[in-house]
Amino acid sequence: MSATATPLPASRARLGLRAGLLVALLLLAAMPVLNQLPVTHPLHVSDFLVSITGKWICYAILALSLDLAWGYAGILSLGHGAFFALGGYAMGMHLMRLIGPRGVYGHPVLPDFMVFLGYRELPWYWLGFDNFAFAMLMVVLVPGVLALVLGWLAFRSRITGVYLSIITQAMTYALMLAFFRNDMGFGGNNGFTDFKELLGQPLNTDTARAGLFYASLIALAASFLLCSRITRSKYGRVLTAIRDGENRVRFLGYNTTHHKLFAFVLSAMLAGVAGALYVPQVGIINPGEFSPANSIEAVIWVAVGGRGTLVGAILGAFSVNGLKTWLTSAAPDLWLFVLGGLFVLVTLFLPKGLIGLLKGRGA
Amino acid sequence: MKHTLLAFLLLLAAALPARAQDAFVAALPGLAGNFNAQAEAVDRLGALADPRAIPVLRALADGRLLKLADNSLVIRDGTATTDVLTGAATEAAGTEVLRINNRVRVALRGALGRLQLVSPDPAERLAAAEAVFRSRSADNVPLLDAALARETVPRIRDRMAIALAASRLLASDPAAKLLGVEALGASSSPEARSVLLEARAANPDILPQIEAAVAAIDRRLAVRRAAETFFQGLSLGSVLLLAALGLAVTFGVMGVINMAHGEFVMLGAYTTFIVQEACRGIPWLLPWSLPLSVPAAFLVAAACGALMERGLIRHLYGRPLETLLMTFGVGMMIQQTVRLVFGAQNREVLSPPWMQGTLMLPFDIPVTQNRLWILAFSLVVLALTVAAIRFTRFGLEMRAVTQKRAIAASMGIRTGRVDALTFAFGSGIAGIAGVALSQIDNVSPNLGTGYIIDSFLVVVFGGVGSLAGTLVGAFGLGLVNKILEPWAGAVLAKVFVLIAAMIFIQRRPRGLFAQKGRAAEA
Amino acid sequence: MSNKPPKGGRRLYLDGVSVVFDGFRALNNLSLIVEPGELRSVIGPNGAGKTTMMDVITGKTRPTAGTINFGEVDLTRLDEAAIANLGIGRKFQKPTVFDALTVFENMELALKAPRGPLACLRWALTGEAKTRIDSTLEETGLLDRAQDLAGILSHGQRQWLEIGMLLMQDPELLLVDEPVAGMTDAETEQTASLLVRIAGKRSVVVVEHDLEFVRALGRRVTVLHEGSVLSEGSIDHVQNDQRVIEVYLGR
Amino acid sequence: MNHRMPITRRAALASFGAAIAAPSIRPSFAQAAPIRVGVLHSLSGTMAISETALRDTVLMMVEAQNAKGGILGRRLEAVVVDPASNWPLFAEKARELLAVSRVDVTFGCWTSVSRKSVLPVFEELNGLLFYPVQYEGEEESRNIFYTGAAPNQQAIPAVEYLMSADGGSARRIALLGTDYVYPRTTNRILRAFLISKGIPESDIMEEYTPFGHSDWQGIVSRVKRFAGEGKKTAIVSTINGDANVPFYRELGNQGIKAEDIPSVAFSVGEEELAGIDTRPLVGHLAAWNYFMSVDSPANTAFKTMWQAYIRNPRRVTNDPMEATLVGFQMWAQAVAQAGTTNVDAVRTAMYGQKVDAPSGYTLEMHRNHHLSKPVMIGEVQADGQFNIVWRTPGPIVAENWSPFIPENANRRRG
Repeated sequence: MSATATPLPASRARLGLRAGLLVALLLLAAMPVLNQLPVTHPLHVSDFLVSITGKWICYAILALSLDLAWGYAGILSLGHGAFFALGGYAMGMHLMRLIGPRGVYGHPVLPDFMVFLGYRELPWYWLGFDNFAFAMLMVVLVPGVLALVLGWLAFRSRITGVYLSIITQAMTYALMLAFFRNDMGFGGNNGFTDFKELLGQPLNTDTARAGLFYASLIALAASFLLCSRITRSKYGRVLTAIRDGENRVRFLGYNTTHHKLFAFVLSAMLAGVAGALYVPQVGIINPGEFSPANSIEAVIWVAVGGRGTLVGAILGAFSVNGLKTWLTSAAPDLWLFVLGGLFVLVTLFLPKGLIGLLKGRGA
Repeated sequence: MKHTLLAFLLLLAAALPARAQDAFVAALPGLAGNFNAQAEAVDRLGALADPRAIPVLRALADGRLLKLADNSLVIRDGTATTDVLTGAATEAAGTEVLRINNRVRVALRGALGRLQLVSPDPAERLAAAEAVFRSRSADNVPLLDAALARETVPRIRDRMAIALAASRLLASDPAAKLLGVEALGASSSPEARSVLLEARAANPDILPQIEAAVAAIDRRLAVRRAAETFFQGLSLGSVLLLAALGLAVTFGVMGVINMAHGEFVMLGAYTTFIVQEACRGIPWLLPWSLPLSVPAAFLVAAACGALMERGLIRHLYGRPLETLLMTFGVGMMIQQTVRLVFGAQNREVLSPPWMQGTLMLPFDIPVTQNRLWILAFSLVVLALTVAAIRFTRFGLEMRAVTQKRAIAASMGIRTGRVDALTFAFGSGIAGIAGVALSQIDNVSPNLGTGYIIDSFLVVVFGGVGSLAGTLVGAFGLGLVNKILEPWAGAVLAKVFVLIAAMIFIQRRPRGLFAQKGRAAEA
Repeated sequence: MSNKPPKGGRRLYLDGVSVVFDGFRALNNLSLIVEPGELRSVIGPNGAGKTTMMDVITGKTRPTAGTINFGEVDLTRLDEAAIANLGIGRKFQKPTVFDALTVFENMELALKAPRGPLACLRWALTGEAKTRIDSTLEETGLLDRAQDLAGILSHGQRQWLEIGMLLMQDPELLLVDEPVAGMTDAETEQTASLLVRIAGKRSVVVVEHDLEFVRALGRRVTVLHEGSVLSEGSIDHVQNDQRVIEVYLGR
Repeated sequence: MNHRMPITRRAALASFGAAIAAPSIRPSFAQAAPIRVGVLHSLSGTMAISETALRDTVLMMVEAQNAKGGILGRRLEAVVVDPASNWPLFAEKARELLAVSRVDVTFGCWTSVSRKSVLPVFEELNGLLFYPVQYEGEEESRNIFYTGAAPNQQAIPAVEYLMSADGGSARRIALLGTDYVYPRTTNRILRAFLISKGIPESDIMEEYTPFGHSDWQGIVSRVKRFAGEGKKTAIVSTINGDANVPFYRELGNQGIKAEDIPSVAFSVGEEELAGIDTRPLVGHLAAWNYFMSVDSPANTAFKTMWQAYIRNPRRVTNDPMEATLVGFQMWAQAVAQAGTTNVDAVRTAMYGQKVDAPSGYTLEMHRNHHLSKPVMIGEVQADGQFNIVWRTPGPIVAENWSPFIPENANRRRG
C-alpha cells in the first residue's frame, strides 16, 4: 500500500488469519460441488447445509458493512437491519414482478397480495422493478439515499455515540411499523413470498441455489476486498482517527461530516446488497427484518467476532448464527440463555472478540 | 335498608290486583324456554309491576336462576336455594343453570329498569333511569312521569327526564314528540343524539326540529371530544413517563444504556401478579394487592438492578456501547427465565373495583378510572423521584458522584455504593411502572419489549439528565400521537411521532431541556 | 488601523467578542489583534477565558456577540474544518494524538493535502510528502519512533508529535495552548526556540501559565482577566501593571 | 405455579385412549425406526404466547399415541425446534426438519406469514404440514392440510348472527383488526357480504392497529361515537392475540356492555381470556369451531387428558388446540390406512378421513385440504369460559376461495 504499511506486533497472527480466511473461502466455494456428490458419499454436503451457509454468507456481508461503520468510523448503527431489509425489499419487488401471470389469480401484472387486497393497478413506486438492472440499482440506491439523508442530518448536528444509536434504532422501528401497514403496498406483515424465478432461472433448482450461493460468496469476497482497501488507505486512517477523536480530526481540517457520511452510505449500500442476496435464498422478506432486535443482533455478531477487524466481523456472523441454528433445534427452551450469556461474557471478558482471542494466541 | 325494602315490596304487592299475580305465575315458565321465550317472558314480567319479579329477574341476569328436574324454578343465593313461587328452601340437586344471551340481557335491563324506577335505593333508581332510557318505549311515559314527580335527587331527575324525552319521541302524540326533541336537544349526551338520529326516519314531519336539536348537541360534544382527546394524550403520556422515568435516572443521570430496562418493567408487572396471588388467600387483602405491589415491585426490580450493576455493568463504565450490548443479552435471559417459570401465557392481574369503569368529570367528560389513576400515579412517582434526588442525602451523593466522581470520592463518598444505589433506584422505578402497566397491558414475558424504544426516545427528546424534560417529552409525544391518531390511523400516527422526534433531536441534539455550558460538553 | 499586513499574511482581528454560557460570561467584550508574523503570548489566571478564546477562533464555540476576522474572512460563519483549512492550526492543552495510528500516520494525516473522502481514498504517499514528514519528524526528534503507535509515546513526545502535526498543516496562524506543560526544562527551552523560529513566517499565539517561558519568548504579552483584556505590552510592562499584579501576580 | 393433579398422567392417557379410539395394545416397538413428528411452533418471541400450547398439544398426542402402541407398530418421536417468531427462521427450520431430521409429518405455524414462509419449502421437499389455525383462506397447497377455519366457517356465520334478532339485529358494523393479511382479507370478505345484505358503505367502519397495540382509548371512543349514530351497532374484531387484553380492558372501562355494542371476535379464545378479568365482558362474543365448554364425550376426554398432561387442573383448551388434535388423529388414521408414512400415500389417504372431534361433530377432510367444521358462537362468561349461544346444525364445508372476492373467478386451477 504505502511505505508506512504498519508492521503491527500481531502481524504474524494477522497473516495467519488471512490464510485461514482464504482456506475458509475455498472450503465454502467447494460446498455446492460437494453437494452434488451422492448422499452416501462421506464428503457429501447436505442441501440444508448449503442453503443455510448461503444465508450466513449474506449475514457476513451485513456484518462487514456494520464493522466498516462501527469498527472503523465509530458509527454504532442500531438500524443496519433497515438497510439490509430495504435491499431485500428491492430484490423482493423484482422477484414479485417476475412472477407475472403465474400468481394464484393469474393477474398479468399485480402480485397476488395486491389482487386480493383489491388493488386496481400497480402503485407508481413498483414501476420499473420488473427490470433486473433497475432493481439492482435500487438495491444499493434506496439504502444509500436513506443513509445519506439520515447521516447528513445526524452528522451535521454532531449527533454521535449513544444518541446516534438511538436515532438509528428509532428509524428502523419507524420503518418496521410503516412496512407492517398493508396500505403501504408492500404486502404488510406477510411481505413477499412464493418467488418463482430470477434471471430466467427457476429458484427451486440446484443450479439456482448454487448460483445464488456463488453470487453471495463473490459479493462477500468483493466486499471484503473493498473494505480492506478502504481501511488500509489513508481514508481508513481518517476514519479510525474520527472514531478515536472526531474533534481533533476537525481541527486538522477534515470535514468529518463528509467522511462519516461516505462511510455510512457505503456501509448501507453493502447492507442492501446483503439483503438482496438473502431474500431469494430464504424465500421471504417481511417487515420483521426491520425489527430493532435484528439490528442489535447484527451488532452482536461484530462484537463477538471482534470489531475493527474485517475477519472478525465475518467470523462473528458465522459463529453466532451457527450457534443459533444449532441451539434452536438442540435446546429450544434454553438457547436464549446461551446466546444472551454469550453476549454478556464477550463484552465483559473478550472486548476484542474471538479474533482478539485468536490473535492473542498467535502472538 | 333491608327492612324498608321489604316493607316497600309488600306495600307494592298488596296494591296489585290478583289478576296480575296470576300473570306473574303464568310468565315464569317462559324463563326456562329458549332465548326467544325468555325474552318475551322477561318483557311480560317487566310490564307487570309485580315486585316478586325483581329477585327472579336479577337471578336470571346473574346466572343464579336454576331449573329443577320438575321444571320448577329456584334461585340460588350463596349455597342456599329457594323456590321462586313458594320462597321455600329446596334441594339444588339435578338443577340446570338458565343461560341467557344478549337479547335476553337487553330485555332484562328494560324490565328491571321499569321495576326499579321507584326503588328506595337512589343508586338503583339511577341505574333504572339509565336502563329505561336505553330500552325506550312509549309505554314507559306514564311510568317515568310518575317517577319523575316523586324524584328529589337532581342527578336522577336529569337522567329520568332524558329517558322520558326519549320515550316521548316514540309516543304517537306529536306534541309529546316535540317536547321530547326539545328536552333531548338540551342535553349533551351522545346517547340522546343517537336517539334523535334514530327518530329521524320515523318522524319526517318534525325533521327540522330534530336536526336543530342534533346540531345543538354536536356543538357541546365537539368541546367534549377535544377534552377527551386531550385526556387520552395525557394518559398515553403518563404511560410513557412511567416507562421512561427509570431510564431518565439510569441513562440520564448515570449514562448507562440499559436495554434490559423493559425487562425490569416486566418484572414489576409479574411481581404485581405474585402479590395478588399471595393475597388471594386473605380475601380482605385482595383489593389492596395493587397498592401493596408498588413497594414490592420496587424492591424486586431494584434488587435485580443492584445485582446487575455490581455484577456486570460496573466493569463496563465508560464503554456505553458495550453496556448496551451486554444488557441486551441480560434482557434476553431475564425474558426467557420468566417464560420458563411463569409460562408464555398472559397472567391475569385483576383491577381493584376503584380502578374500573368510567368517571364523569364536570361537563360530562368521561375518563376511564384506571387511566386517571395511572396518570395521577405517574405524577406522584415523578414527584417522589425529584424529591429523592433533590432533598435526600442519597440524592446529594448521587449528584456529586455523577458530576465529579474523583472529588466525591475524596470527600469520603463511597462511589461504588452510590452507583449501585442509583442504578437500583432507576430500576426500581421501572418496576413500579410495571405495576401500572399490568393494569392496561398484557402481563407476559414480552411486556417490556414494546416500551424500550419509546422510553429512550422520550428521554433523549426531553433532554438527557433533565427530569423536567422527561415529563414534557412524555406528555408532548403522547399528546401529539393522540391528536394525529384520528386522521392518520394508529400506525401512521406513531410513525409520524417517531420521525418528528428524530428530526427534532437532530435539530436540537441535547433535547428540549438541554444542559448548557462547558459541563455538558465534557 | 494603520498597520498594513505584510504581503501574503493575514491579520487576526477580534472585536467585542463575548461568549455566554448559562449566564456565565466566559468572554466579555474581548478585542485583540494579532499581526501577520507576530508571536503573541496570552496569559491570565484560571477562568480568564484563554481556552474559550482559542475555541471561538477555531470555531469550536460560537461567540454570542462580536466579530472575528482572519484577513477578510469572517470566522464566525465557518466550522472547525474550514477554519483549519484556512490556515489556522491549533495545538490543544492536553495532547490529543491518535493512539491507534503510528507516529508517521499521525503526521501523514496532518500533512497539508486534499481533505475529501475520495481524495483520501486515492491518496498515495509521494516521495516529496515523505521527505516533508521525515524532516519534520527529524525536527521534532521523533524520527526513530516513526513506526511506533502513538499510544505508547511518553507525554513529552506526544507534545512534540502534536506540534509536529501542527507544522505539517503548514498553517498561517498557530494557536498553541500550554505547550510546555509537563515538559522538562531542557524541553521547554527547545520549545521556546522552536516557536521563535516559526514566528515571522507565521503568526503564533501562545497561551501559557509559565511566566519564565513567556519571558523566554520575549515578545508582546496580553493579559486576560474575566474574559477581557486587562493589560497588553512587553513582559516587563505587564509585570509592572498594578492591575495585573492585583489579579494575577500579586497572589 | 403447577398444580398437582389427583389423576395421574398415565391414567388420564389410558382413559383417553379408551374414549377416543382403538383398544390399547401393549407397545412393543420392534426394530422399526420411529416415525418422526416435527413440531414447528415458536417457543420464544412474540408468538410464544399462543404457540407453546400447541407444541404441548402435539407432544401430548405423541405420548398418547405411543401409549396406544404407536402407528404401524412404530414408535412416534417428536422433533421440536424453535423458530422464535422469526419468519425466515421458520423457513430455515422447516428445511432442517425435512432435510436433516427427515420428519414424516410436521405440525406447526400460527401466523399466516409463517405458513407462507414455509410453504415453498414443504412444496419443494414434498413434506406434509398440518396448520391448525383459522386464517384468511385464498390458499390450497397439496403439502398442507388446513385444520383451522376458512372465513366462511367463522367470520360470515358470526356476522349473520350479529344481524339476527338473537344477536341484537346489528345494522352498523365496526370492523377492528390488527393490520395484517388475515384481518384485511376477512374484512374485505365481510364488507362484500354486508353490502350484499343491504348494509350501506357508510355504516361500515374499518380500522387497523399494529401488532401488540396497547393504547385503545382513541379507537374505542371512536367506536362509541360511530355507534351513536342511531343504529344498532356491533364490533367485529379480528384483533390478534396480544392486543386483545388491553382492548377488552378498555372496552370494559369505557363501559361498553354487550347489550349496547356487542362484539364478536375471531382470535379470542379461552387462552386469551385467561389473562383478563372477564366480568365486565360478559355477553361479548367469539366465533370458533370449538369451545372448551362443549359438552361431548370426546371433549371431556380431551380436557382431562390435557390437564393431566400439563399438570394443571385449571389450564384451558382452545380451538387451535382442538384443530391440532383433530389433525393429529386424522394423520394417524391416514398413516394406518395407507400402511406407510410416505407423503403421497398419506395425502391420498387423508381425503375423506373422519374424526369424532371434541367439538361434538364428525369432521371430514375434503379434497380441498380443508376440514368441514361446525360454527359456534359463544358468549363470554364471568369465569372466562364461553357459553355457546348458537351453533350450526352440522359441519360446514370450507370455502377457502371465497365467493366474495371477485378475483377468485380468475384463479388459476391446480
